[in-house]
Amino acid sequence: MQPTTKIHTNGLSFYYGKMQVLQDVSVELQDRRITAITGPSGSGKSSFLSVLNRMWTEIPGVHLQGEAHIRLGGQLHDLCDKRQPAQHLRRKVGMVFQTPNPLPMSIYRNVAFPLKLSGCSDRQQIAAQVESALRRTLLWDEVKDLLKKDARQLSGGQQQRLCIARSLVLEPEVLLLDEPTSALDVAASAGIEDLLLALKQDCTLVLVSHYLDQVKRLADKVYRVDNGRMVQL
Amino acid sequence: MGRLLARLLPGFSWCCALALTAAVATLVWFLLRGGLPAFNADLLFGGTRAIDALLLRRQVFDGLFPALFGTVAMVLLAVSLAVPVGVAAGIYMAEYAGGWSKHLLSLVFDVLAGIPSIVIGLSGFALAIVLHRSFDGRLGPCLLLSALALAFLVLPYLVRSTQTALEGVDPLLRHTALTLGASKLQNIFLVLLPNRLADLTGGIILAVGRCAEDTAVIMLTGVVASAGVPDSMLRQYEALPFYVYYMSSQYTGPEELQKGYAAAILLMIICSLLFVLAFMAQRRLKSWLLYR
Amino acid sequence: MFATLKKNIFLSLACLLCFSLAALPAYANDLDLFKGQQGVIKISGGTAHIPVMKEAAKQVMSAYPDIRITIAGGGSGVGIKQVGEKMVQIGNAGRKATDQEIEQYGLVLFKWAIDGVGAVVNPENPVHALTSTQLQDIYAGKITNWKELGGIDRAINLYTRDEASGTREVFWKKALNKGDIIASANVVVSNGAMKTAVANDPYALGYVSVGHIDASVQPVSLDGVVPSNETVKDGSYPVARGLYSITSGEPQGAVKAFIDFLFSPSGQQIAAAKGFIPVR
Amino acid sequence: MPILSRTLERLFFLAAIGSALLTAAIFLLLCQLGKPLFQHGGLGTLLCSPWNPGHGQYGIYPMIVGSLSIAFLSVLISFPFSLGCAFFITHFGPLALRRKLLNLVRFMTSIPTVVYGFVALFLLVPFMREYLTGGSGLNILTASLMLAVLIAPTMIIFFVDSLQRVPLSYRQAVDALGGSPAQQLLYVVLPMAWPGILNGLLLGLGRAMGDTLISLMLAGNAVAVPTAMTQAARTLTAHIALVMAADFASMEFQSIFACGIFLYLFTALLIVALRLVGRLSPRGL
Repeated sequence: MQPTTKIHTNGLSFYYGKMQVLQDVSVELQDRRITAITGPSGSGKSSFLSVLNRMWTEIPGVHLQGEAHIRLGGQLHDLCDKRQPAQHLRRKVGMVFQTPNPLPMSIYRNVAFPLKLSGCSDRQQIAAQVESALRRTLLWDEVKDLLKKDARQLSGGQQQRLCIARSLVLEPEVLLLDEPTSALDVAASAGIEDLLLALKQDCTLVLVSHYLDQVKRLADKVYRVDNGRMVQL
Repeated sequence: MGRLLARLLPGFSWCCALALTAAVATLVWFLLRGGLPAFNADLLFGGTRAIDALLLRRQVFDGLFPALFGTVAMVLLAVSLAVPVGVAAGIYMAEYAGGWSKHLLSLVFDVLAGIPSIVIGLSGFALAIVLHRSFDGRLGPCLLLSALALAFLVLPYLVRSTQTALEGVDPLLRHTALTLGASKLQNIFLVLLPNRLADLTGGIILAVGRCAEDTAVIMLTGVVASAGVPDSMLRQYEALPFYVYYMSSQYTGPEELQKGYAAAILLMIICSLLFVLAFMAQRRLKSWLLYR
Repeated sequence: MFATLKKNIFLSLACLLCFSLAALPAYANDLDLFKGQQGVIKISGGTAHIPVMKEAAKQVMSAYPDIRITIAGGGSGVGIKQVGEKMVQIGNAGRKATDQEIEQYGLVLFKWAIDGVGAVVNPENPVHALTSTQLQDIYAGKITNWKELGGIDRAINLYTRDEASGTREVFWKKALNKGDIIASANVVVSNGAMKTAVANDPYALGYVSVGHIDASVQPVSLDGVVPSNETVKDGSYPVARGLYSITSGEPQGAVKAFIDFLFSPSGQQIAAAKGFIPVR
Repeated sequence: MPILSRTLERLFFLAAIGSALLTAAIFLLLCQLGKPLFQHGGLGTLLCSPWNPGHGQYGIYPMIVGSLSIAFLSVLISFPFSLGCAFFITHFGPLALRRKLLNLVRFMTSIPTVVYGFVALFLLVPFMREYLTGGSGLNILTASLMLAVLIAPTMIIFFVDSLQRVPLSYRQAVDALGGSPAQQLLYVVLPMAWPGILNGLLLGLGRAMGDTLISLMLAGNAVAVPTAMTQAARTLTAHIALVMAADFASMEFQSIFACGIFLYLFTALLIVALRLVGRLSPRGL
């Protein structure tokens, strides 16, 4: 595995109960690149993402075959091993969903939430990190006076940027994006796309999307999933 | 046949609805007519001064206060015993149990929910005998035993309401905190439970109501006709539902009967208030209240 | 007709008297028995005793809040068994405990009042007299209609007590001469409940402690003798019994004080006020 | 932190397993305390012989008959009635009234059982005595009527739930074909919703069987085997309450454990039946 390789799988198969969702997937994802994954809906794109942050362990009936590794902080982690704790890994592998999913709490608390989870209690440090995350997602100027407001009152685009900010606050090395713009209008989508290009500087991005033009604009490398197999385009 | 039935059904259905309304209206009207005249200062405290009774300085003899006190004490005790266990078991059922063990456990809880309350009371009484024999007569039917039996009675409701509340959490929300690196427990306590607080509260309040109205369990486990305000959990006590039952069959004059009516009204008011509270909790109490 | 009226007036007067007596405060010196005592006295058993127990408890607990008295029913059988098993401190019984019970549990019996058990009907019922044969036939299910007894054409609604009842036992032994009680009779759980049931049912026949008889029910004379305190006292009404309070072993402390209180002038006055014949 | 979380998780597990084990423990306790009775006369005698302590008979047959007849009669009365109310809420009532009736039904679930019994004792019993059943008015029919009112809310709420779960598109299909609400109900909704309705029926039966206060206050508690609706009867639950108030270490007392065991087993079988009904329609209709 090359030092520039962030994620690497070899002969990976994904089973949901008896159903095989992914078959013999062997891919290499490079550091600080945007890798896009396309394919028809239900073909296993999201399942692939769930391997990368070990969310598959939370879904009853799922089991894996083959190899999958991720390099975090210079160390290799086995993604297929159910016994390893997932929390630490997930703090370094952020995820953004198709539908913006702010937690039912204030804007500030949403962004501070991951810090709270990881046991950080220094208020000043939290405030600084929240501000920096919101600045990175270009949200700070819009919400700096509304920090105590319920996050669910923001617009769809703002909510999605908030969710990205929430993932960024832990300074992840990898960011998984599951069709992050499909619930948004054109203007909001454009804003998110710009943001993703900027994030490429210090983050590995894995983008699931079925908008081919979006993939063309953003991706350095494209895979297509079809019938459970993944091929590079 | 089918056409005739189709003709008759709407009319029949109207009749049923009217009959039901009439039944409830009659019930309420009859109770109010019989019991309202008894609603005065003496109803609760008899001849004792209210302030003395409330501060437990003096016993109340001809009032409902001891029964009311007994009911409240018993319900509080029972619910504080049942809620931690019920919620914990509900969390286990929703978040940890799986496969055959989940099926088996939920079958057992269904059976427990279905056991007649008098059988629970009987078991409580049997337990009292065993305790009585093994602890040299110091333990017997008492407030604590009633509360234990009642806690057991409402346990399955609490388990079920916690379980369904947790299982009803939107999958996206369920996974959100996990993708941010939350542990399972952090997810349960920081996201899932607060998000379902309204349902949980509603379930608990309904359990309180169930405790307050039950008569069968307590009549086997320590309620008596006359006891005064209990000064310890190991005492026998009076309770409103038992008072209503007792008065219905052995009032000695119109005045006592009127008190029976009044006690029935009082009990109904308590239970309906709890019910309305549960109703409102399930609708209004939004989880964000707790995040501010 | 005239006789009924007179009886009713008499009964009402008796009731009035009872109420006024009940309102009288206890003799202060009788309550001194409880000086320095504290603790819990659990009482259960005989339901005829309950009014007396309640009044006594009220007086004692008012004067000495450190003493707590709880009162439950259940019937004489329960009282005897529970005091024997030491689940209560005082078990009440409307019958004498059997020798076997006394021996098995080491019971000590205190008879503080005399009572009778009388058949009662609803005040609307014109039938006011029965012979013991008639009564036995009714309870055996041979006579089932009031018409056969000179009343209206309605079925007799028979009420009886559960097996633990001392009242039932005494009535069964002395009034029914150990004859059968038909299984289809309605069962009620206490003297109070019996009185209430008969008072509410115009076609009822039941039996109740004489002390519980008031204007709401009509006593039925048995072989020409009306059950009342007078006839029980002079022995002309045969269905009589003692009211017992029973302890397991010699009573101590507050329990002893309570038993002594029952025998004191105040206690005896309560018994009389509640319609029983005091022993002193 | 891991220690704390492991402790908590272990506590969740203990709570669940403990509650389940206690449920089983109840059964064992009942069996243990009722054991002398089984040895004495055998289970068959116990279940089939009459109650006559004077002659050494401690059978609970009359109470079984009493319990079953009161429970089934009340379900029989309550079922069509509850179905009618449920139809009102889902199909026939004016929209403004539907919600109100449903709320009334929900409110009824909060009325204490003893209050139902209390009112019936002073209202229904004299009425039955004078106009319908004769006798004392304390009989199977009176208790069943009141029990029918008591279990109606349970059944109605369940029925409404299962009627409303029939997909809207099916119902709209009937509307589009010009069918009346009653036809829609009869030909589409009922055939699809019947497992849910059966479920509600069984739940109602369970409640009726397990209720103590109504039958204790209204059924007359006679120990004879009832042969008609107008006769007094004693239920298993009332028998427990009556004898419990009565004795301690005797055969009478032990017989109530037989009642407890019978009720427990009945409940368990009913729950299993409910599970099987649930299997009838895996989609949960």
